[in-house]
Amino acid sequence: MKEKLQLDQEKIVRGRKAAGRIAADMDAFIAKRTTVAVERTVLRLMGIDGVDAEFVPLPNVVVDHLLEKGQLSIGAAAGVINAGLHYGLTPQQVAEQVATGSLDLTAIPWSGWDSIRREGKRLADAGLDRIVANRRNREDLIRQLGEGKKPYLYVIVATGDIYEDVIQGKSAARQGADIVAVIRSTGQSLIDYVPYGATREGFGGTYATQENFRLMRKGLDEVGEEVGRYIRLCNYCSGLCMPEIAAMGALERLDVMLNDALYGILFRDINMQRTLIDQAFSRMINGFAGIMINTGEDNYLTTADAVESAHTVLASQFINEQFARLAGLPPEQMGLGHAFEMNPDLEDGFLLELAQAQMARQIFPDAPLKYMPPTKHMTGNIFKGHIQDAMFNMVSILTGQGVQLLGMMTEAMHTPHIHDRQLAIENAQYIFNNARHLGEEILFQPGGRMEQRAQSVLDQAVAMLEEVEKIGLFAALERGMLADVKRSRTGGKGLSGVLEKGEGYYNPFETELRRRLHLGEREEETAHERGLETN
Amino acid sequence: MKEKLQLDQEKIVRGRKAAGRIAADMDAFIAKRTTVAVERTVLRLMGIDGVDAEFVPLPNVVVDHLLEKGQLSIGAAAGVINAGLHYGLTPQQVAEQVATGSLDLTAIPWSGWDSIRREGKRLADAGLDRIVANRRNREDLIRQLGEGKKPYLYVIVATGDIYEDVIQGKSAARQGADIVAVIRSTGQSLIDYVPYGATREGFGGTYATQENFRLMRKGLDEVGEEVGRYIRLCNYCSGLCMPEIAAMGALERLDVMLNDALYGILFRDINMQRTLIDQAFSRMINGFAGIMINTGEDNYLTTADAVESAHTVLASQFINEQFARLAGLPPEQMGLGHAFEMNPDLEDGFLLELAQAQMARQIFPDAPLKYMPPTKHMTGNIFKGHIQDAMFNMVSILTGQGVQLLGMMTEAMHTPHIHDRQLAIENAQYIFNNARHLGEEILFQPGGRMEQRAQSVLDQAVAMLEEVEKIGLFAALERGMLADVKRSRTGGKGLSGVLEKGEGYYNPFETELRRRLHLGEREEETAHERGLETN
Amino acid sequence: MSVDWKRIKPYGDTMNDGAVQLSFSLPVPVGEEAREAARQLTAKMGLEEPQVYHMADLGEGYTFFIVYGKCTHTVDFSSIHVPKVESERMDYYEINQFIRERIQRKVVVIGACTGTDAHTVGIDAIMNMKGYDGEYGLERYPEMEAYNLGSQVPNEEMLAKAIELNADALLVSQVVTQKGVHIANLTHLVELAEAEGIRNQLILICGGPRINHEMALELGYDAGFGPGSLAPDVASFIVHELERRSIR
Amino acid sequence: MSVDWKRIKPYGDTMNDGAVQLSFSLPVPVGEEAREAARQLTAKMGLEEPQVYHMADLGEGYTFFIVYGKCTHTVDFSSIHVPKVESERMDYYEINQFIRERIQRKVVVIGACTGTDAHTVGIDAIMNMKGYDGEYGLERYPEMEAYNLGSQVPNEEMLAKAIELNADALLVSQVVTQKGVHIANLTHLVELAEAEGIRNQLILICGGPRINHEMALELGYDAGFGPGSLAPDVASFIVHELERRSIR
Ligand code: B12
Ligand code: B12
Ligand SMILES: Cc1ncc(COP(=O)(O)O)c(C=O)c1O
Ligand SMILES: Cc1ncc(COP(=O)(O)O)c(C=O)c1O
Repeated sequence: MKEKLQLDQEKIVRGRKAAGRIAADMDAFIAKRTTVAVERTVLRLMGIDGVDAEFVPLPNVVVDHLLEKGQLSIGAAAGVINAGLHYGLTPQQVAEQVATGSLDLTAIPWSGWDSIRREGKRLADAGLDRIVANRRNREDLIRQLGEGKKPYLYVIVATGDIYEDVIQGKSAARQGADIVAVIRSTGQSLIDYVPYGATREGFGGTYATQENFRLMRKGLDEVGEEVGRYIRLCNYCSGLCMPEIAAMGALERLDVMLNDALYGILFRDINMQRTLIDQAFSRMINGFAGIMINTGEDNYLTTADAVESAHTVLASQFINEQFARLAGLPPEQMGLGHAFEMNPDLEDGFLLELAQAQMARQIFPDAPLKYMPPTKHMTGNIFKGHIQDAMFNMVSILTGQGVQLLGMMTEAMHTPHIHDRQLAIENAQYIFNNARHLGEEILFQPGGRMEQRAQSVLDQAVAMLEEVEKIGLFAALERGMLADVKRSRTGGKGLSGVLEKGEGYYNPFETELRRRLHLGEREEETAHERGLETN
Repeated sequence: MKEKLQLDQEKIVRGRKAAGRIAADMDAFIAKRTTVAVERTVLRLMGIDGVDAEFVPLPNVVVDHLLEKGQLSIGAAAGVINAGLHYGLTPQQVAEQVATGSLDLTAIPWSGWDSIRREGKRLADAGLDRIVANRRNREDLIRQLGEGKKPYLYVIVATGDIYEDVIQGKSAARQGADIVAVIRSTGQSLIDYVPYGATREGFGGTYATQENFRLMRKGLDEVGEEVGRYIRLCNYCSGLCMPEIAAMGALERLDVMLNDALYGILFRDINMQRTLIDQAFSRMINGFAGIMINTGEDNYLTTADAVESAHTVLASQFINEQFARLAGLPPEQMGLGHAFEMNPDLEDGFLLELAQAQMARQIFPDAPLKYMPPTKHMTGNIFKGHIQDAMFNMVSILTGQGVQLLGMMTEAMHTPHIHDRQLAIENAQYIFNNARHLGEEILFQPGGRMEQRAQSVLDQAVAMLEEVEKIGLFAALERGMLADVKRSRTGGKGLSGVLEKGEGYYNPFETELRRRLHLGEREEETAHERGLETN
Repeated sequence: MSVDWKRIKPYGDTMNDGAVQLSFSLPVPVGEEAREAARQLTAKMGLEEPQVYHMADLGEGYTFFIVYGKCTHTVDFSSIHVPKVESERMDYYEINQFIRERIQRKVVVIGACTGTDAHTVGIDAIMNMKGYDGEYGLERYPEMEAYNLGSQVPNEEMLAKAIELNADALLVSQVVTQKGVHIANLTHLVELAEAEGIRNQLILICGGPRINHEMALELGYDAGFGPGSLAPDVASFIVHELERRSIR
Repeated sequence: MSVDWKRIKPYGDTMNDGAVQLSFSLPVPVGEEAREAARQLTAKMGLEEPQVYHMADLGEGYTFFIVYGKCTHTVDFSSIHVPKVESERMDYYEINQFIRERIQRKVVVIGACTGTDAHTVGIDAIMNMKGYDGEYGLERYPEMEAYNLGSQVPNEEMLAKAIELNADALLVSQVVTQKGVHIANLTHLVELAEAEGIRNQLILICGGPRINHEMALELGYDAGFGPGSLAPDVASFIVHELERRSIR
């Protein structure tokens, strides 16, 4: 079928190329480094869980122990495996003994790399097989139960209390929600550990913990069974614990995870090196687990203007796409983000928005685009807000978006109440059904306002990407080229958790993941090239 | 510009021709008859106003008097003028004396047709000049103050109390309303006189009285001055007093009046002869006063299904158009009605509605189509209702409707509260502005679902019209071909008020109006032909 | 989080948070004092922490508000008992069979939309041959004689018809409710029937979007039917009631 | 129809009709009993003739309602007095001139979005060079030294900065309000300042979408600014307050 907007295809190729080079350059940097979060992730995947007497999670206890002893740069796996082999302990037992102080991992006779790698491979297979089993389980359930039509109806729950969240999530599923996301408490993304257990006290959201994941998964499975539709569960990776939460999500069969290569840097002032290293490993896990990622381009428009800054969204989508490719994440799992943040009082704002949404759809044809609702122009006027959300739904069904994060009429006052969600779902269901095939019936005036708008956004994005490519991503972030915020290479939170990989660094999961994801060994020479392949 | 939907032009011509013949045939019938309402109208235009001791309006007193005496068939004007000439009284004085019983119009020496016609012409000129002055006044005010953009925002007030109505109307004007309609109390359309004076007790609406017209006109003029926009006032003709209310509207500078050739018959069980005669004279007055009429095709869809019965709307529009032409009412004043009554739960219902609205726009290019909001599918769920109204607004701005009768989210519960109207106006303003030129930017898939839908509605309407043409309008109404209701030629309310014109029948206003509207003398032979001209 | 059935409170996202949304206008000019007036009003309604999230100038000295607050009132859910039409609901076939077997004559039913009300869709839904929402109307019932008098029928005319046809049941529809016009009109019919001395020979039933059974009983009717009612609901009630009366 | 200012009531379409719309959910399963519970609840809120116009099953034993009723409460509008920031509002030029002439030194102001709150748009609107809604932010004021510490700033850090820079005024933004986290956080800052013994040397100002002046005073702040506030509003208050304190 002829595309609706005639865009300059050459430009699209150029944009993708520039982003490919930006990502590939960065990958060479990432290849040489690890972080405390990556190492904790390895331990979690090896089965280490629980907290010590001070409620510090055991993965943190072990990694901090190794860091303190200066032994983290060969990876946390080696020390734990070595201790396990020596004493005949499981990784969990090793961690528990480290926590009580009865074990010093750096003071145990070395079993040799061969045995360690053999045991590492065994543990990695066991860990990854659990993830594979989850993935199969999801596929079976979807086959059995079926799933909602696209755009998926995506709602958030955010009571702060996981037990209330479960009720709200189940209620939403009964109304017709396809994806339920549990929003995190303010502040969680800036703490360098993952809280433990079921939690009932969050602000503006509920802590992401493995137990909370499990409780919610169970609730949604139950209700999915009853309503005859697989209900997807979503949570957030981005933050200081990006890969750890990705691992938790893979272990508890989450289906969707927020995962943006730059979000933590730009919007949470996390150190750029830290986030870029963390995102790479986290995405390999997401990709392998069959989890759809959601990128956070909507955030650009919560502070900047949707007309002036539309191109920053597109540029970021190109970058996110390339980082995802490098992590072996297929386009079908790339929920690239964008948002309906056009000022409702703008004459013809709807046209501009429609043009932009259609443009994104054409440029990323295989990605299930995640479309975010109006937020910053939502006011205390719930009635007007409800129709802003309806217009948002209209654009989505007209342009075939993949995931519709439903707007709530109460956006300007509180995280959703139980009926806010019901009304939002009803809103989307009405519009999607009543205008189901409208997209197939309308064409856009060739050379008209909409085509011109889309082309100009594309032009600006490509110009920006080529500029970033020239100076490199770090420099671009330093100059504030993205989202208008300047970040320094050594500033922000979490830099102390970044380490250069030492001689013999070993991460059994990364090794095994690269193999299973058919990602070749990273070679700095070829990296630049690899980034170029486009789908 | 190429039309958006490729409709069979031949079919449109055929539909118009059939409707033209239907109307012309009926006009020959009408030409030979008058009604009590027509005669009361003549008296009102001659300046007769007020009520007798039993609150019976003087026009009724005089007409009933003449009817009783068997003298109405030459028209009410003659008797009153004759008395006036004889005693040197104004028509008002004559009427007052008839009311007190001190004057018997049939017992006064005859002044002769020449003097009577001379005096009749003088009175007609005086009456019509008052209307011309109002029309000029309106034009001046619009020139001075300006007016809203199309689609005009049209709201109703219906508190039952004219003083509350004025407040609500002024408030609405400040919010942005362009047209304020005062809905009538239930039952008014079935009473054979027009209540008198300011009224404060109506149900589901406020009585249409000349004083109420005046109070509202004054209020809207005041607020129009303040907000710098001419605010149009609307009321209802259709009913047993159709031409009388038209005259009152002309005298009080109303700008828009509901006036449907068939509404009273189908939806109020008014006798068909009565309504058809009444509508003809009422429309001449509306046309001459520069008042835009609004026809009531929306009513078809409040009982019938919008998919199945869409063609009845189109057929009725064709008929209304031709009756309007015969009354000298120009296309620019033909607010032909249609309605957004598509079931919101219908898959692709929005497409069908959009197709129908666009079709109406193309078939009646010069008429300021009056688009009615969803009503029967509105429920107690005000939130969903508000977005149904938004979708309605969307269709309107996409298809260039002329008058948007705003939907209210509280449609299913009460006539609008003051803020319901504000929210409805805000809804329309948002959508109209934010999607202002979207109609110019989208095209419809040639041969697609929408074009097919519009063509099929057109085909059905033409088939129906040609059938009606064959058997005549009376027979068609008797067979229930319109709106599925069967009416008998001699049933319904108000037949006793229909009279064949007697030898020498004289209606000075009709004579003068036909002259000023450049309507030739009615000749039964040519009538059939005249109906054919299409614009 | 478990529910205390004796003290039910509104729920937003936490049990007993009392979350309630309100909107209304006040006849005061827009401004901070107006906002405070809205807050005070909702406080009187028993809302804690009322927040005026939106305020719009309506002109003419009126202001519109959207308020959220935490309701402090509770309701004892465990003690709620709602009067309902108790007769067992039968279907079209069962009803006709019931009439044939237990009443053994045709049941005469007259329906109308009375007073100045012209909203016939509701009464038509109950009576028309073709039916509504998948259910035949009473005119289709072989064991019933159903007369639909249409719209804007004066109460006097309806009663005259009832006497003329020796009706078993009258079905009155009232849709327009502004200024309580339906209450006045429904009451008037009962009074007329009593004055005529035929109240007890009739099953009086009313219906409409704002009618419910409890309210119908209060007005002196035998039953009331609200939104979503269908012919079998009414017919089941009528035939059971007829049988009950004949036994008594 | 004339307004009785001592007894203001909601208005729908007739003076004193009391028309109010509500929506809320109850933790009870959908049904007629649920509807009755909603009616009873709104009756307790002082609504007459409450009508449940819409009821939706939310599943999990919850039900959503839309209710209209006639509020019987009234408010005495004539006695309402709302505390407002009283200082006369000056513009950018007047404020700088005021500082030059009457304070005769630079005014030091520190702003931040504190606690775990990361919503900087509001405080940025007040402080940023480029300004907001046509008004320059405080950073642009030649007679002010304005420091914007950004988001998620701990109260301790903010106070330390205040001491270090010898600040005249602290501007605290709080946007997240769930479970009253802003109240706790704002109160904590005042307590810290008092503990440090520097409360009286500082002008403490808070702002955010759910903040108003009255509430700020209650929390121990000198002023509070809600939605729509702009730099000149805050700056005017600060310089007047500084002058007032120096006189005292
Ligand atoms: C269709 C309609 C019309 C049509 C009516 C066509 C017709 N032949 O019936 C037309 C266009 C003519 C019309 C006109 C007016 N209408 Co009207 N109309 C409506 C509308 C859109 C739908 C009503 C409807 O058909 N519902 C569908 C039926 C199936 O539902 P129902 O009536 O509730 O019936 C069900 C049950 O209640 C029950 N039931 C009903 N009656 C009975 C009787 C018995 C015995 C039993 C057992 C059961 C039963 O069973 C039915 C099936 O389940 C409503 C708004 C809305 N969305 O509800 C306004 C509405 C009812 N109308 C209204 C008004 C004010 C008017 C007018 C007065 C406006 C005017 N001034 O011009 C006029 C005058 C009419 C008059 N004289 O009565 C108001 C009433 C406000 C109020 N509460 O008082 C409403 C609510 C709109 C509004 N918000 O202003 N209207
Ligand atoms: C933009 C936004 C974001 C952006 C923030 C970007 C940024 N750099 O600020 C992002 C996407 C990062 C974000 C994230 C979150 N957000 Co947010 N966000 C919003 C949103 C859409 C707009 C806020 C805004 O910018 N308003 C515009 C500014 C100009 O208005 P303002 O803040 O009121 O400021 C004015 C006045 O209040 C005053 N003022 C404000 N501060 C001060 C201070 C002083 C001293 C003075 C004098 C005046 C003053 O002057 C300003 C100008 O007039 C609102 C929803 C909405 N439409 O309001 C949600 C909202 C505030 N967010 C919310 C939540 C829950 C979150 C998250 C916690 C969600 C999550 N779990 O992921 C996160 C976490 C953030 C965190 N740690 O705090 C909730 C808060 C609910 C509540 N009441 O507690 C809201 C209401 C959305 C919702 N319904 O859930 N958010
Ligand atoms: C990509 C991405 N990750 C994470 C988050 C949430 O982060 P936090 O928990 O820091 O608010 C968001 C929020 O919108 C996001 O867009
Ligand atoms: C053409 C027309 N005339 C008149 C009316 C109002 O008539 P009544 O006052 O009888 O309700 C309507 C109502 O919708 C109408 O469409």
